[in-house]
Amino acid sequence: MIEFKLPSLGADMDEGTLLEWKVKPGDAVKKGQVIAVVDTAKAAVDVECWQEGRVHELVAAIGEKMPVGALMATLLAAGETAPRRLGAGEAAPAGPAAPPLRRLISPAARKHAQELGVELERIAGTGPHGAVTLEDVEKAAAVPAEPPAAPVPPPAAPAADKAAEMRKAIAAAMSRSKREIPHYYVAEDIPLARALAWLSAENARRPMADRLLPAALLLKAVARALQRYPELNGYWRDGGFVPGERINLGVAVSLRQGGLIAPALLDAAAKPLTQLMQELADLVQRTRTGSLKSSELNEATITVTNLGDQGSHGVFGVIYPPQVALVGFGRVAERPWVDADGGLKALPVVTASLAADHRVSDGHRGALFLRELAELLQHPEELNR
Amino acid sequence: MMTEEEARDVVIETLKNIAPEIAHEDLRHDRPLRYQVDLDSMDWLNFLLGLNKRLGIEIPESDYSRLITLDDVVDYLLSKVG
Amino acid sequence: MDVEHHAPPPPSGPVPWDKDFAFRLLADMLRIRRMEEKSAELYGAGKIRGFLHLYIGEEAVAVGALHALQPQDNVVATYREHGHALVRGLSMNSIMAEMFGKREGCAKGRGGSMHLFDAATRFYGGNAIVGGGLPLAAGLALAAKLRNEDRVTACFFGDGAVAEGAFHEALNLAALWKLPVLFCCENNLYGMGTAIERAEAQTDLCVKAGSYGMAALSCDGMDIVDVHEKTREAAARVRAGEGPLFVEYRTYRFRAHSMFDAELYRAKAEVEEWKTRGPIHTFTARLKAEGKLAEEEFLALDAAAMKEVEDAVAYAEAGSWEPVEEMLADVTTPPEAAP
Amino acid sequence: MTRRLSYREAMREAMREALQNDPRVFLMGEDVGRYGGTYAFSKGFLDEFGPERIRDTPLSELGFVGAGIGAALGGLRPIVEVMTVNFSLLALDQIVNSAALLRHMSGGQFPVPLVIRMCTGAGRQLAAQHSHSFEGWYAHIPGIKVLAPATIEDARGMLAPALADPDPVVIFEHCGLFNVEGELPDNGDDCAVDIASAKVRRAGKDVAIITYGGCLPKALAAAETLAQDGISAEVLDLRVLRPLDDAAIAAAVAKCRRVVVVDENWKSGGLAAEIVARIVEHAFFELDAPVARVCAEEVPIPYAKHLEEAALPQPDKIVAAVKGLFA
Repeated sequence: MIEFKLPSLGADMDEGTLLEWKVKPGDAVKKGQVIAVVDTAKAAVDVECWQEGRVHELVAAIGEKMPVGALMATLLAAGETAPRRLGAGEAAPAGPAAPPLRRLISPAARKHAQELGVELERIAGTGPHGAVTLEDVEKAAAVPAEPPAAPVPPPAAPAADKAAEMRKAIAAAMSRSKREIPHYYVAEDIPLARALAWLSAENARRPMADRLLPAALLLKAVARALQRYPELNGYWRDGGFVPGERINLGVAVSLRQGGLIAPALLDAAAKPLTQLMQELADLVQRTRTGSLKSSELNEATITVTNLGDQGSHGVFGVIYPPQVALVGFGRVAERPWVDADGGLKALPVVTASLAADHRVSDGHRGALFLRELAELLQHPEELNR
Repeated sequence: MMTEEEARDVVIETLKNIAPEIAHEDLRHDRPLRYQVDLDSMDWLNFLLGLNKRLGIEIPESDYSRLITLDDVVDYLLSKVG
Repeated sequence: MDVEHHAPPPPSGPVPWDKDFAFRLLADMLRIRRMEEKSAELYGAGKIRGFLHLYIGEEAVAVGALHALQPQDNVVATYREHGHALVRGLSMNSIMAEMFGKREGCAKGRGGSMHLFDAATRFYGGNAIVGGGLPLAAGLALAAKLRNEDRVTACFFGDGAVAEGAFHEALNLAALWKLPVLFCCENNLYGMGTAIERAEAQTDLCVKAGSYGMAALSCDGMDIVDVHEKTREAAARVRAGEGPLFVEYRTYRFRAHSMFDAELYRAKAEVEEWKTRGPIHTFTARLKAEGKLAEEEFLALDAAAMKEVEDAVAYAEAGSWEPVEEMLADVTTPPEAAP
Repeated sequence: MTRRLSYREAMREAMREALQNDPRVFLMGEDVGRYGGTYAFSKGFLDEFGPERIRDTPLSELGFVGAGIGAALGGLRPIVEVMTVNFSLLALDQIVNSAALLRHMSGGQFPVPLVIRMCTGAGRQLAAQHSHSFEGWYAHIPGIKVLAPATIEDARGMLAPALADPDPVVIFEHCGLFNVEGELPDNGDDCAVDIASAKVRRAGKDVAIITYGGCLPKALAAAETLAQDGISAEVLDLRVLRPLDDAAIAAAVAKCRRVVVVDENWKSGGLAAEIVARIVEHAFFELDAPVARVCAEEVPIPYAKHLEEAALPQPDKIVAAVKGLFA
């Protein structure tokens, strides 16, 4: 059975109204044939079918409004026969309701499949009502997914497994981001002479264990700047922007074995620098030992990536969906700088960038945000509150 | 008193706590350490904190510029402890 | 109102007590009165919540009866028990703090107005199920008897409880096993809003108690002299091993059943008539007539009572709330405390 | 060394021991004295301990249960026998509103060290009013401990710790177990068992049957049948119905992944429902199949034998429920 679903006919189309069917049940349909006319927000559009077959049932009614992806019609492929339906007067079997359409998977099976990386879709269930059981998962895990063309390597070591899984997760999130989020980018060079001088003085009077890194100052400044530009802090959900209740900075932490995780520094704007530094150190350490809390993994409202003193000049990041912005910092380095009265100096400078979701904000606001960030970093003592 | 040998051992051991994957024999002792081992600023701070804990020496930020290679670090420690 | 309850004639005759004892009883009635009046005010102010059953009008019963007991005796009371608790020896501070729900209260704020408890004075509550205290009293008396202790258990309950099965079961057990229980029935003529004539086929409660084979006597609950003298005699008989004894105190509550009610169940005139027999002013009048009490002395007692109330309120105000983290304590004995 | 005795004898021995060891202990209830106990649990006690300590009561459940509470407050350690759970409804006010609450309402001043024993359950054609199982109701109440001895060992050993407990303990003795005989390890005088944990009565790996009281022998019989069909069933005896041993329940689920809860209470709002809820709360991701219950049918227990049997959990129903968890 081929399912013909309402296609997305434009980036901004979420739904459509069926105006006309161009076929009726029993008609043969060729690839590319226009079979329906659908009204979208912009215009009436001819809808083509990209599969061949014979129309079995027209599910959608004329005048019906449907979301993109809704089932409109079913087609029978060549050689396929219609499934038997209950005739008139033929009662549905009494007793327990028909098994639900959802696949039945036991909780233990689902959990174990995830641990083993087994795809549940390819497992036939043998439990009650055909549910996939733990045993089914174990059996499936023992058999390779596809008939192997070459000898299968032995099951990967757990560490490699994990790295591969992480790569997969990053791939999925970043692909989705680039597919769905219309990014724009702005950048700003920010002189850090005052900030670093203040930091040196501050660190000189602190014990080693309480020393602050420039990263803490940058994060605090981002959090403060976000208070004035809340449209950069939050999520894109269900077709709209949902502002974050607090400012939870996702801090991109690269792992030594490759990959990265961006756990959240919760409520960063409200925390004094010393606390922020301690939490940052703790977060980095736990990220690397793999003992993060789920709230830290889920609750970031924006991501900050900091390539640090080993990194490049600047970085233009990919937004982590459903977040709507990412702030990047490049390497802090001495660069020539023209100051207000026209003099040329060598100063430590960092390039800050913003990648943001154009559905939520515009470049102008993004630029203002970076200006605010630059301004805040000129008054480091005020960030220490 | 600490011998150079002992100082070097302490440095390597502390480093391994931060970056367990490093192979001692691959390290060039006269080349910048942070590029060889890929230490970010947090790692670097933790490395120095580790030395501070083991040896009880305070390392002011102003001395960071003297600590580039593994040899530099060993010399620095010896000068502080010795 | 087709049911009328007339107040008894005013008490008369000499007060058979020395000045010191009479003053103590008068002082206790004043302490209860002032505490209850303050409680009503604090209820209005939202400081005391839940149900609040005031004892105003009935003070002579608790004061007269409890002064007839000894320290080793047990007391079981109802939800209208502030006065009993106070006379029994609980501090007004701990009672007020309990009604505020504070940790410094006699039940740590777990009980409130209806559940005042105190182990030190053997005050077993504070039972808010009508009739619920009677079987407990029988059991307490059973324990005393089996352990050969010189201990009377005084159990207070209202006329409403007489309709409950627990009343009959407990009286029967106590009489059957000759238990040292003093059943103290405070008959204020109304079970909440239902006149006793509408609830009981036999309104002579002594007849009911007597049917279980125990001595039963009735007294004027508005007359502290009658209450005390009869209770003292009854307690002595129980203590002597005669078995349980039933005393009915015919009394009247001047205020609503709980804080407020529309008082549709009794006539204003009836309430006013009973108020003229108020236990405090009739007793005061008798003492004055006998030359045992001067007006200044009365005012001094009253001032002391009011001062005690003010102090108790300040104590309760200053008290603390039990932390929510400790909420699950005192449900069962913690394992480490169990033997 | 072991010795063989019946549930009834075990219970009687336990009470006799308690009466001998502690002068504060006394037994009170309907026909516990001259009659010798409705189920002969206290036969001969009157002669041995006298009428003060073996106290016949009138048919007055509210009164004498309340008196037991008062006696406990007064320093004694009463064992109050309520002839059956059916009659305990008449005493429910005292059990719930006094025994369970006094310690709490008094801010910890008045714990009630009382043991209430009652016979429970159906299976003897006693019809609707005399066949109740209300263990679940009692297990609902904070402030009391609820025990269900189902073995000779527990019948013999649970009373002593129950009497030592500073709070009220309600013991449910299933009427179907009284004549069951079993071996008891001969430990001299020390027969006490813990009253905090559930116990695995038969180890297995494919399905956990969680039960207690009168259903334990039925669950064990079902496990035997299942073993012949190649299904290895673990049988967990809850023993203590309040507080429940969550860890043991979760462990059985984690081990077997499939669970059938067997309980003579009605299904709606019964104890089995509580156990299933806890499994879902604590062990959801361990489950490999839906949880099944075998409970009393939703009908007052009928008189006629075949109907009574049909209304109650039985080994074959348990077997069927287990098999339903496999395809």
